[in-house]
Amino acid sequence: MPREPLQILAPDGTITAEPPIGIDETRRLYRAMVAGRLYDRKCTALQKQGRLATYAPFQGQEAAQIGAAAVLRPEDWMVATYRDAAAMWLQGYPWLNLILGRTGDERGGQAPDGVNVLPPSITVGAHMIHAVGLAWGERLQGRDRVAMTFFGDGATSEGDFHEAMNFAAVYGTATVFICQNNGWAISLPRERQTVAETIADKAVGYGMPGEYVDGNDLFAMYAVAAAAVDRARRGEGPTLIEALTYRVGPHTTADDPGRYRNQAEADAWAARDPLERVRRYLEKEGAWDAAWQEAIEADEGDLIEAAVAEAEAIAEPGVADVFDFMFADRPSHLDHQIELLQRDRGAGRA
Amino acid sequence: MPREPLQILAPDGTITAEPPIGIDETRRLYRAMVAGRLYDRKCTALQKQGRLATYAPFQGQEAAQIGAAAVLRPEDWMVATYRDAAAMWLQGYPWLNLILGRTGDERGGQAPDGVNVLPPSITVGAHMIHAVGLAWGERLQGRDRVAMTFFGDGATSEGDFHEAMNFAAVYGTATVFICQNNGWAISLPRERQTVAETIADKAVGYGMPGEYVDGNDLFAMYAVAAAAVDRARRGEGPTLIEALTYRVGPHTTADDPGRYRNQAEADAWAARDPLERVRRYLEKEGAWDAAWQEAIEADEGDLIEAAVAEAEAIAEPGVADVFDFMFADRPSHLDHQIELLQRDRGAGRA
Amino acid sequence: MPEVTIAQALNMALDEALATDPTVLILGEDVGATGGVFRITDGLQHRHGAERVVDTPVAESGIVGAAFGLAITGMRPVAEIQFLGFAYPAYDQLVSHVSRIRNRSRHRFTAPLVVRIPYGGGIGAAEHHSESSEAILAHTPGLKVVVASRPYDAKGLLAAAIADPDPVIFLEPIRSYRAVKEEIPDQPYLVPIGEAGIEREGSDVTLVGYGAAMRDVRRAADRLAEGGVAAEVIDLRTLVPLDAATLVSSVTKTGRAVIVQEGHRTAGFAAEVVARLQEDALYSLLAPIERVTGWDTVVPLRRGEQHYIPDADRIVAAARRTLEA
Amino acid sequence: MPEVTIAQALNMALDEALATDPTVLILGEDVGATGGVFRITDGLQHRHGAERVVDTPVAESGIVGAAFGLAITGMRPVAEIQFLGFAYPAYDQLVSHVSRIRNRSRHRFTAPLVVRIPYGGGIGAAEHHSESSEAILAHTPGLKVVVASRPYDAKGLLAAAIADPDPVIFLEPIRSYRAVKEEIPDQPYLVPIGEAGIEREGSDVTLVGYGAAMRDVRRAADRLAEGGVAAEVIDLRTLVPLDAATLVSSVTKTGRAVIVQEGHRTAGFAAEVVARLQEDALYSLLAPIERVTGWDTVVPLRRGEQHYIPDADRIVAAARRTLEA
Ligand SMILES: Cc1ncc(C[n+]2csc(CCOP(=O)(O)OP(=O)(O)O)c2C)c(N)n1
Ligand SMILES: Cc1ncc(C[n+]2csc(CCOP(=O)(O)OP(=O)(O)O)c2C)c(N)n1
Ligand SMILES: [Mg+2]
Ligand SMILES: [Mg+2]
Repeated sequence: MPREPLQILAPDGTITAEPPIGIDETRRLYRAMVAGRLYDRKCTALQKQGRLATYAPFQGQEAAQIGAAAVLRPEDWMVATYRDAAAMWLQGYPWLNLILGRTGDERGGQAPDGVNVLPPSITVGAHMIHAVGLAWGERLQGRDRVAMTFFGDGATSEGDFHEAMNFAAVYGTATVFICQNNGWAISLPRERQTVAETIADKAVGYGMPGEYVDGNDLFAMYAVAAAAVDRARRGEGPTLIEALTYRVGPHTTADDPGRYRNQAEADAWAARDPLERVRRYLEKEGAWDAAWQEAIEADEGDLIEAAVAEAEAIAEPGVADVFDFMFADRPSHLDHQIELLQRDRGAGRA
Repeated sequence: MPREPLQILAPDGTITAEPPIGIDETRRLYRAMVAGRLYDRKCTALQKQGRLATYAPFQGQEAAQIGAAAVLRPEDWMVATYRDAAAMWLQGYPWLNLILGRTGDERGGQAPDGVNVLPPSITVGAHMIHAVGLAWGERLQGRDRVAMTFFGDGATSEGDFHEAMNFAAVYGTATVFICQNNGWAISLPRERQTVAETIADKAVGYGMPGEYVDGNDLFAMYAVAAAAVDRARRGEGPTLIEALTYRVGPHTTADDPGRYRNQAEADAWAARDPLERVRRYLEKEGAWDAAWQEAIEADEGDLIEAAVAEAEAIAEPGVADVFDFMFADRPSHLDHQIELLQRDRGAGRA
Repeated sequence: MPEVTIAQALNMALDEALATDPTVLILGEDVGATGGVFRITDGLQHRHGAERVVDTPVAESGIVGAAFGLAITGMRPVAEIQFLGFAYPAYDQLVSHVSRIRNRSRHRFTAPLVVRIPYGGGIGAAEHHSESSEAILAHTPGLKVVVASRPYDAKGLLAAAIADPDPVIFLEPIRSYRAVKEEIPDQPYLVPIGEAGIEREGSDVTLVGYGAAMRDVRRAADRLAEGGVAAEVIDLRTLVPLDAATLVSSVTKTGRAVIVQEGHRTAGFAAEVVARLQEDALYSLLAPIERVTGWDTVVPLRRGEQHYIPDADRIVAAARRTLEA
Repeated sequence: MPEVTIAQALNMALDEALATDPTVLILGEDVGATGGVFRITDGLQHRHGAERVVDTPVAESGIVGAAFGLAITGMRPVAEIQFLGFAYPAYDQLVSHVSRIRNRSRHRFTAPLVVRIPYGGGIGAAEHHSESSEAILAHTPGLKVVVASRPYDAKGLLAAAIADPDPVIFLEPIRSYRAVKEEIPDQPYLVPIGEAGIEREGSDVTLVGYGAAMRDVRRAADRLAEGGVAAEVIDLRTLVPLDAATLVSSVTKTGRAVIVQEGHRTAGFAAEVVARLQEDALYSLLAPIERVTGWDTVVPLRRGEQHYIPDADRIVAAARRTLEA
């Protein structure tokens, strides 16, 4: 296992190896990272105004998410968490759905047809095995779709991580495991989550390749994820990728990181900002200027604003929204329960 | 990770390194292995006669169990499985209890005072974390007791194995994990349980030492277990030991291995019998003869017969045996349920 | 029509499903070469291949979680958990994901899978091998819970479960696997989920049971008949969705009911049946509804099992009490 | 006597236990420096040290399994699971081991541990954060299940749970944590496990609830009183062992009962209360016992929660029905 994470793009914007993508694609992904950052800021602000339920910011993790998600085909599967909005969005999950979900509305969970992204996993750990079953099912049906799953350092302690890794390796499914090691699981630092040297090391016990990558480096993430996805698609099995990154913000808007970590650490990581790194690179390459930055921020910001407006305009869910999605056809016991509810409500109003 | 399991005593009875124990101790442990073998045969026979419930034979695994258990102090903890009677017995769990348990009687689960051996775990996987909590609790109370847990190759696939290994490593508990890799988990061969090269490799992901040992070699087992227990007792944390062995008999008396494995494999392993190996060594050392063999078989056999007789003489459990061990004091709802049972039984007889 | 056991009927249903629907796949511990510890999948791997009848590592959460992913892609996985006592590690997958993905995604993703689980005591097995914790599954919204008690239903209900667009927990009564026999069609057929079966009509008292307990319920009904009491016998067959209409109309007629459940008493499924009946048929009740249940104890091992498992004696005693009230 | 919230009362109980009993130890996710997501363990690690208030990896089965081993050695672990929706991965440890070791070893080994779990909805939280699956725990023999609804009981019951020689599941109503206040002694005291509390006497109808629902039960009783109906209000406080005697004597007096439970309806704990009451008080019943419950649906998210959670309106409506029957 390498002890230094793979890096292609240094924090100062210089490259130490050939980038896996050209300038156009880099600009596209930079723009996606910017969009993610804007979304993150917007949601944090909305939550403060009480317009969203608790929100989990991902500032600092944009390169890990965008770099990995960028290598997927549109029909590939993604199974991610509450902190992976940028990855999900790049794979086709609309801002509208993400925001609607955060207002506390099940309708956010309905990905558009053709977008094979599961609703974000709120439980920690259980979802990775789903990506194993998905890839397995695709193979059985003769399709070469890959399933990529995102999770945190904390999630690697759950028993379900272990079962997912083992099943993926035993059946050789086309599953790519992306662990965003952002240093913390709420208040528990990575060193007390596990005493393994790296999370990538955990692949050894499953006979699976494990990659250790600078998760704030868009190019390194892209390169490693692309190789893993290619292997997976060729039928050569799963890969674990540890993206070393940092959660710059609080765990959620309800969290106070001051209770458990010192600001210096967060500041140090802010200096390794994944967006700024790509910006410097693009600027050096003559492919970035302030006007473009302003333009993409305006355009992406407008799209997010529009999604917020649309989400907030959606009518309150009714009783049918509670009962009518449990089964394909509403069974007799739920009919009965709707009657009971209506009887109570009738009486209450009367 | 070494790819060849550590061996000290070769199948032909010659040694390739200094044995960890002298002739007297070797004779004592050989005798324990013989006792285990006799118990195993007896139970298999009793089960055929319908006098025991399903029984899980451990023939072939005696060295792994006796070699590991032998290094413990009397007050150390053991948390083992349905297939680990030899280890449990050596740690002080009486044949009587083991047999009683196999007749289907909860009273078998009551270890004598001072014997810190939990009743055999029937669920696969859940018990290893108990050995973590036990060792942790001892340390918190200022005692240097070690907790040794036994489990199979199959158990390593359960999520609870993962959580136990991680907790042990994170808290540095004095837990020694003994995996008897006996080649099979019912009908699933080791290669399809996990594609890791060895089970010992699984230690890497927890930052824990992993040892790969010839489990049919009493000396190697003893040496590796002793080192692990010493480390643990010194407060240097847990160890995973993979004992490479083989389940010569069926999974249980209800199993038909002919359905899933070929006899040649079992025969090959029978030639690596752990008892015969020590016998040859002792014979070479002039410390074994047929008369002694006969004598220990007679003596150990008598003890087992006596335990069987005692177990079978114990009166059938009554209603109190069902209700009175759920809580320290029987709560009102169980009083009520006993009344209901007695009312039904009274009416039934009337 | 061949006379078959429940075990054989289940094997037939699985065989037919594999033969007719290429998306059906069986996965579980030892389901392949051995055919499962109860031999329910006997011969299926041989006939349909190791890609479709898949042995898994020993990891129940993994089995159900993988089946969940498979189902979302359009497969129809039929997972086997070896015993109900080993389903608990998979409970989180069931309650948090399998039962909810349809609701969470507003019908966009669905999990049409079946989890087959042998349950119940009476064979003198080791601890954890005699569980009847169906109430826990019935208390989990989004799961259908089916329990067959006889070969005809076993085959037809399992076929219906596999065809169902939603997740179905299919509980198999261990001690009836080979003890109950009847002639059943060797062609495919369905028994609808959600319908109780009235096995025997009667006017004096309604006996309600399901699964393994049905043998004792039938015995009790025979004994009551010998004493001149006409018991109506209802086999619930499906716990969720519960066929309340059939129950209510029977008890409205008889005025008396005994609910038999092997599971632990407190908050067991019998309590639900009682609650439902008193809601909709209180004024017809001539006596308190009796619950004949297992106790709030660990299921005793072989030597003590008879103190726990409801038997015909206890059912008869309870029925007589309703008649004497 | 200080006026405190439930959250503060729990913190006091834990603080006192740590101060007086060296075997007490707290473990769970984020219980240390942050004081838990609900700040129930706030300040405790600082006061009692990181050896006694221990942050764990994110692994619920590991937390409960480790607590189990700790308890066997003589420690008194108090484990925290962050939300009831995250307790499912630990359910196997609870049902297969924690609840059974005493029986399995015939009193030789015991597990005197407490698992504290915030539960219930009403705060517009994300999915899995609003569960009320107490029925599942109540259906697990060998566990005691306690649910406090007010600060006085919260402190005294938690102290009793820690002192109890057997495993206790201690459920904490999330939406009442800071909403219910009262004056409580700042000295240690116990509220006995297994005793319901009659909060208010009344002769017309018995309202039974527990935990978070009690606020709505109290509101409903007030509204009924305004309409001239004298409701008797019972807070179960302990689900297992259930204080059936108090329930039966109340309903024998009033002849009418409404049981309120936020959990899903089918096979929920209210069904047990109904079953028990109709067994022992059928002939006193003047109307069907009403269950006011959550539904057999996923608990809706923030925008739809009001369709799910029983509120005072529904309780009043149910009580009126029993009076009009
Ligand atoms: C099964 C489960 N246990 C606990 C939680 C509460 N919880 C939410 S996020 C979190 C920490 C997860 O850390 P990590 O996996 O590193 O992801 P991150 O939040 O850092 O992105 C915890 C404990 C949960 N959601 N699910
Ligand atoms: C949680 C759980 N799942 C399944 C079983 C059924 N079962 C009993 S033994 C066994 C195989 C275990 O294999 P291994 O761990 O290698 O131990 P061995 O039997 O070979 O000693 C299985 C699947 C169980 N007892 N517990
Ligand atoms: Mg993290
Ligand atoms: Mg094995």
